Amino acid sequence: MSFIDYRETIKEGDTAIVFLGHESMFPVKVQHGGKTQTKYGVIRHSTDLIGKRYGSKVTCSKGGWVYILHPTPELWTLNLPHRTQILYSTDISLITMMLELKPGSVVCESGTGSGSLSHAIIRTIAPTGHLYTVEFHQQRAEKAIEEFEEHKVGHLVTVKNQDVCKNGFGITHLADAVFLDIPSPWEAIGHAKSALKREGGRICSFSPCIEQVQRTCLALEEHGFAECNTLEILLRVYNVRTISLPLPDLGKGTGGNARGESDQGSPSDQGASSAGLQQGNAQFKSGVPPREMVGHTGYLTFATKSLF
Amino acid sequence: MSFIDYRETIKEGDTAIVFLGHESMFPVKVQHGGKTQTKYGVIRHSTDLIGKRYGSKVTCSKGGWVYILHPTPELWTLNLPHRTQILYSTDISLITMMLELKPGSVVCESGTGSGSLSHAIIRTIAPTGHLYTVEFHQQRAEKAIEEFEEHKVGHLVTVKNQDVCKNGFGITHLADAVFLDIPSPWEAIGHAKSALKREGGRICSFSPCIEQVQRTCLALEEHGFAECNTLEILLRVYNVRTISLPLPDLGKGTGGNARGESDQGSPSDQGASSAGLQQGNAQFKSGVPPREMVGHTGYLTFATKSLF
Amino acid sequence: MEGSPEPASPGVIREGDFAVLKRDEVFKAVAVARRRKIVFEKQWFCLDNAIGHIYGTTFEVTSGGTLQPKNRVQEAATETKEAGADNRNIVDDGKSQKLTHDDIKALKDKGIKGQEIVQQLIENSTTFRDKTEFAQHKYIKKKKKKYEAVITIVKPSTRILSTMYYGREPGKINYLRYDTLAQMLTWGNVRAGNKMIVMETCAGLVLGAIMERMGGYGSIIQMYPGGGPVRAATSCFGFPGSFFQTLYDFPLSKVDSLLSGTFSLKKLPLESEENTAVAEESNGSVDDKPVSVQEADTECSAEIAAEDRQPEEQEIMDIPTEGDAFEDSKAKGTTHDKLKKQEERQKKLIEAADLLKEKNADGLIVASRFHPAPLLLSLLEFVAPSRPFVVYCQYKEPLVECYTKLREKGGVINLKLSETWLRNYQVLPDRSHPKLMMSGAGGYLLTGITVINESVKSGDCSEQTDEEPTSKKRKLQEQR
Amino acid sequence: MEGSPEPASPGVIREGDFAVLKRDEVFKAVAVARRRKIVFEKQWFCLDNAIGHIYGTTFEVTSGGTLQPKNRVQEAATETKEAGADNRNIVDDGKSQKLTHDDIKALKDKGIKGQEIVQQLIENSTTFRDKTEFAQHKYIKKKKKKYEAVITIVKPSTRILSTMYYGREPGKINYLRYDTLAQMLTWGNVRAGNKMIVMETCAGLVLGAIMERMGGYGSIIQMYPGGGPVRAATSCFGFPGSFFQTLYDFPLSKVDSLLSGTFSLKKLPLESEENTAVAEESNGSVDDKPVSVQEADTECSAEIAAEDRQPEEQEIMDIPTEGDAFEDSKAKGTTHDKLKKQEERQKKLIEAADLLKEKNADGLIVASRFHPAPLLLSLLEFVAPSRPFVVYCQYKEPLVECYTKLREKGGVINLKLSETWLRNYQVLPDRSHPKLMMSGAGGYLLTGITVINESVKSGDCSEQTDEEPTSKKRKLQEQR
Repeated sequence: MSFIDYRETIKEGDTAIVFLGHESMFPVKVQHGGKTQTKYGVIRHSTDLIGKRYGSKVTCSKGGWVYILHPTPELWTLNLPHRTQILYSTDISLITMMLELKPGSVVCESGTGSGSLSHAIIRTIAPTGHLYTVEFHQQRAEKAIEEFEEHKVGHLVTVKNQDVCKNGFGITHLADAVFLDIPSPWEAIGHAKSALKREGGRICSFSPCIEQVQRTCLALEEHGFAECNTLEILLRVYNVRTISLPLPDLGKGTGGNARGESDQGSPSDQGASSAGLQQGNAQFKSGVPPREMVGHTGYLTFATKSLF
Repeated sequence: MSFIDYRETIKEGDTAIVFLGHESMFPVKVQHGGKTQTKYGVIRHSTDLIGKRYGSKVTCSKGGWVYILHPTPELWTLNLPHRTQILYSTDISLITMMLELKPGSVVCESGTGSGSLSHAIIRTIAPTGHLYTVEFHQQRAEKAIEEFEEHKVGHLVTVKNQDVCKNGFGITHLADAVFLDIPSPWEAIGHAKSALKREGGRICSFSPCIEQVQRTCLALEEHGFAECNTLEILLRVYNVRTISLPLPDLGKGTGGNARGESDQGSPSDQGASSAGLQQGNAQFKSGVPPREMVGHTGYLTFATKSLF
Repeated sequence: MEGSPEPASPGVIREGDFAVLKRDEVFKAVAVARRRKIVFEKQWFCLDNAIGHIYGTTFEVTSGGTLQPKNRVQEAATETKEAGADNRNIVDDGKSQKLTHDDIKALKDKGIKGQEIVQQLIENSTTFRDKTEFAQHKYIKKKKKKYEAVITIVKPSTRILSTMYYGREPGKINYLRYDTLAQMLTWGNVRAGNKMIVMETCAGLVLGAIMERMGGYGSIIQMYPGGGPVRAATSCFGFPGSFFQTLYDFPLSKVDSLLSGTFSLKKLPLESEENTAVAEESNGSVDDKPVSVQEADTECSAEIAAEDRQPEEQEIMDIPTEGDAFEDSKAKGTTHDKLKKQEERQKKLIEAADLLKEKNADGLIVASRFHPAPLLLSLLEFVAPSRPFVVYCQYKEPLVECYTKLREKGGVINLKLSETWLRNYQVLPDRSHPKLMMSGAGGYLLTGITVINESVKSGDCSEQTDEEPTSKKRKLQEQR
Repeated sequence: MEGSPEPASPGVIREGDFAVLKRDEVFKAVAVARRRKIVFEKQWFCLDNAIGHIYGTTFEVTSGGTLQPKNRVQEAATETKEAGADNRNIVDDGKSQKLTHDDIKALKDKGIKGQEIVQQLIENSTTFRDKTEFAQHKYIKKKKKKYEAVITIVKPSTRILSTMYYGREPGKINYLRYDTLAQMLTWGNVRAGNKMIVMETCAGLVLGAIMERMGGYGSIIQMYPGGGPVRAATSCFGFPGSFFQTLYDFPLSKVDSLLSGTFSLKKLPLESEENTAVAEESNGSVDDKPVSVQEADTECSAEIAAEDRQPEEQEIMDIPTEGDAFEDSKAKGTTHDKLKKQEERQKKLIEAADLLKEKNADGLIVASRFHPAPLLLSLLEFVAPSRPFVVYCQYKEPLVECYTKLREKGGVINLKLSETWLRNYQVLPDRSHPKLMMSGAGGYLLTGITVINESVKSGDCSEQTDEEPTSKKRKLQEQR
């Protein structure tokens, strides 16, 4: 397994995803002799995992079963240990496309945070690109390096523990794209500009608050960035349900057999038309919106480094 | 006809709504001998309108027909002459409820603008409430007075032509609610406070820009307003359509009769299950979202005048 | 001008009032009574001390469960003096708070006020001073919420009650979000003087909202399924008795016979025993617990006792049960009274039937757990031409069906299927953004206007212009 | 590290390139050629002068249709000096502009630049000085847009082309909004080295986006209805020829026989004549004009001539017709070549069938005008276990059906039906707000993950936990 390459079977050292049921899963590091507790019982790595195909159903000791999934950046985002607020795949999707990332892209990122976006970037720019990611919190930077090695993408990423606002990204005129998720992005725009290639590139800043966006847009304009564009994306997930609505009792049986004209000469046949609905229930399938949903993650501001 | 009272039949002097078709309508002032051109031909007021019931189908001179509707504040909002940007019924609904308007409420409004909200307020506070509306543009104030008289609600409203930020609403400790739709609402918060009843009341400020909201919230806090709450409401209208999607030709007829097991021993019966769908089209009714919709009107900031 | 129907001094909390308790964004409707314990947000207290104060007053719950009016000025005390620049040096080891749970409990037991406890927590936090100013604010807010027991008593209103129900018991109101209710009232042109038909199974919330907007002027005919209308939420509004004089109700099960002209009083359920017998009928909602069923109100007064059988609702709505009502319906129980009530009820029922038979209602509002199509097709018969109607449904599909059937039948124009999308904002200096969670579902509405349907049964009742393509017609609004 | 597949100097506009013209938010894809007139936003011009400049350069269209690189510094000239406090004194009588249409035309004919014309309009407006500063800005912006003919030439990309198509020809891409496409690429885990199956009728836009993300590494099998795949949008990306070496296509009409094991080459349509014969088949989309059909690419090179028969598309996509392609496929027309091509095509078809038969694809992407259920149920057979799939549909109902059928059949987990909601903002000092118009419909997605389906035909393949109740599980995110 690797985060940039599918493998057929589970191997020692792999990070696999144990899928218990709808939106219930967790990652596991596969190790000879390792054991993992689930609510359905124990999974023994040597016998239950190693050598099995990804996508297999594994029966746990108590008889319940789980699926073992190949990791992807998207599954990782749902399962990674949170060291910070993280970016989710809905925002990540838009960031990746709007920064025009593709194999071979050189990208700068700050902060690394919990590595949610980093994994998605590395996936997209592999095998020939490179990610330079800067994290000012030392513990987090170290943990990120560790994870990238475990996930076999270490060769595609350079992690630096420094303050991007003071020290920048450590590269000059090399990057195709820069991503900022820091409290004061406006202080890093100059560094972002010098990290980007001479002929130009794209930048994205993610900020939860509109005041950060306002300052960042001003800084982008001052530094000569063009096509400044702020947007926001929200995911609305629908639950597929079978809905059954009772039909009201309007008294069809009781007195509707001998029907006369009603008082004011207006038509009364609609009683008959509604009679087309049987007493009982009306059933249908529906994709129903959730009662609660994520209403805001952050604003995404994109801009292009222009030539002049 | 009156904007606060339904009448059965159309009378001289009424403002009626001529409904041509989906979202196509216009208001008409009914006058003996009056004529109105429509794309379906002429409507002669004396013979086609006066004395007819509201809701009647009226055949125009070219043979096409229209419906004549009783005016409501909501129909007026869709048909009024625009002298300014106006508030639409989606925002108006929320404003009315969140300001807790009801019969008997005393309300202050600025600016009057094109009177879209004013009509809705008057409808809700009639017959015992009163609207004090302030408009700094003289022409608009005069036109509003005229319209209120025509719509027979003049006794429920006082229009003042002055600058609310300088001169306030002209009443003290009388209002249950204040509504502001002006460029600098924060400059009118003090006046709003003194217009509201001593024991308290509600305020709403409508602003298109977030910077206006920020200043207004600060001003509200400084003036001791509580429960400051900013929200936004958008309407998503669905078009009901019959959709027909073609079913793909996967080659059922050509070679599917003599089917063997497929290569890797994995099940191939799903071919059969999809065969349950007939060649041709799948039809269904759907409420489809519009390609374009109003994405922003303004932010609504509500607050309560508290006791201390 | 006529006098307002409100009592003389509406601002003062009085015994017998219906009031709403508020803590942050959480509400609870209560009847104001002396010497009665109330549980709200895990706090026990009595309302005795609140009586005589003005609505809108904020109280602190002291030890012993009494309420003390809180002075606004005390507030700003908890100030932060020092803040870190960022959080790079903060390592979360779970040991940053020196006060133990026992310490805190001891403070509470001593009767120390919540505000003081928060201050002590700050002083005993080893990391507080290193936190950024923003993180400090967040910390204080969180602790305040936990340790300060502060409630505000407000007057009930549609705004308050619809927010309360949507937040706490959405299943009881078919997940009708408050902004959707706001749309219904506006698009239904609900106002003083109207004759409205209402069919709702939203615990009486929609009825209450309509009554509030009509202010006692005009008339309302409430259609009800089963043994009687449910008005638990209606009672929370605390309307004056006069509001109920022109409120009628009519059983859904008699609609067809009324429309066909075979309606007769003899077949009507007048015995109150029937109410319990049909209670099961009301439990047809899909993914919801059974709704509460109460006695049909036997008098058109405010005797709207909410016999609530669910502990969940009990926790939130401390509505008095029988005998506690604040209006003049204390006398009851004698057979003479019972008989008199039945007579009155019968009289009112005839009046309701007569009102419907005139077929000149000024509007129809439907918001129920039933499939709306049969309701709409029948009840629209009672509405005058050129009047609005509004149908709410939690799901979109039934309203698509209503749309299709109404277009086939004719007699309505300007049909519009819609949904609103509501977003709340946090507006704070340098930290403004939409709230991180939002409601994903407020329900769907179908609105329209009745017209005279000249061409029933013939095919030419369709509109000349195709109604389907919408949008794009509204011009792009100018930017301000 | 391997070398990047991009050419050496990607920054320079060269003859034969595919480029995109941009004016404000409007795009147009063109092939860069000399001495060819292009119409864009009502302006005629040639691209000759752009060749040799760097992508991203902004040009002004001068009289005579030549392009002149625009110097950024000229910009800020149009400044406002005086502004009114509010608009109370402005009476709109339509007489505020002293320049007549004829005056303006005369200026243009004299070759006066747009910027100068705007300046003159301001000087001749009687009300400009009384307008508020904001209104002045609005005025200038409006006039600039009208009179300044400025275009930027940018390199094509998924971002640019998907925005362009959604803005101008959404019908051709089944109203797939660009952010929805972004979701598809991410949820499909599209990346270098994958073996992807694609079934799209989005003019080749989705295919192009996938090719861009795979960067020439791995393989793609495009399933197509009718006589051949449509790749008008794919050609606009200007991919190097190497990208097409591992792009395969396979006719949908042979999927069943491939699955049943009866697939044989003999029944395949190899004659290019068939392409036109089956063209009508492709025109089944609902509320859309017929999509363009082009020749199936007979060589796996970039010979993707867009034979576009619709004037509408012609206006926007100035793709070269046959013979103009920039790759080395100039030689054609001889019977020897034709034969050779047929052989190659046949070879590639066998390879495609073999790739599918391995049933180990790394993902499936569906975005078509067809009902997705039969496509999904069949094509998922070719996907390995533990791989993502993504299905796009313009409507929600067909995806609800897919969801239901897949749950019945088993072999997939983590099904999610979703829609994204995209909002653009205006961020300007003191005038920040969401854009006044937004897209109401970006389409719907169903995503999921394949697993080994052990229990086919038996009933116990359903998951242990009920998948239906969702939400609420994601914890409320902390506020920053």
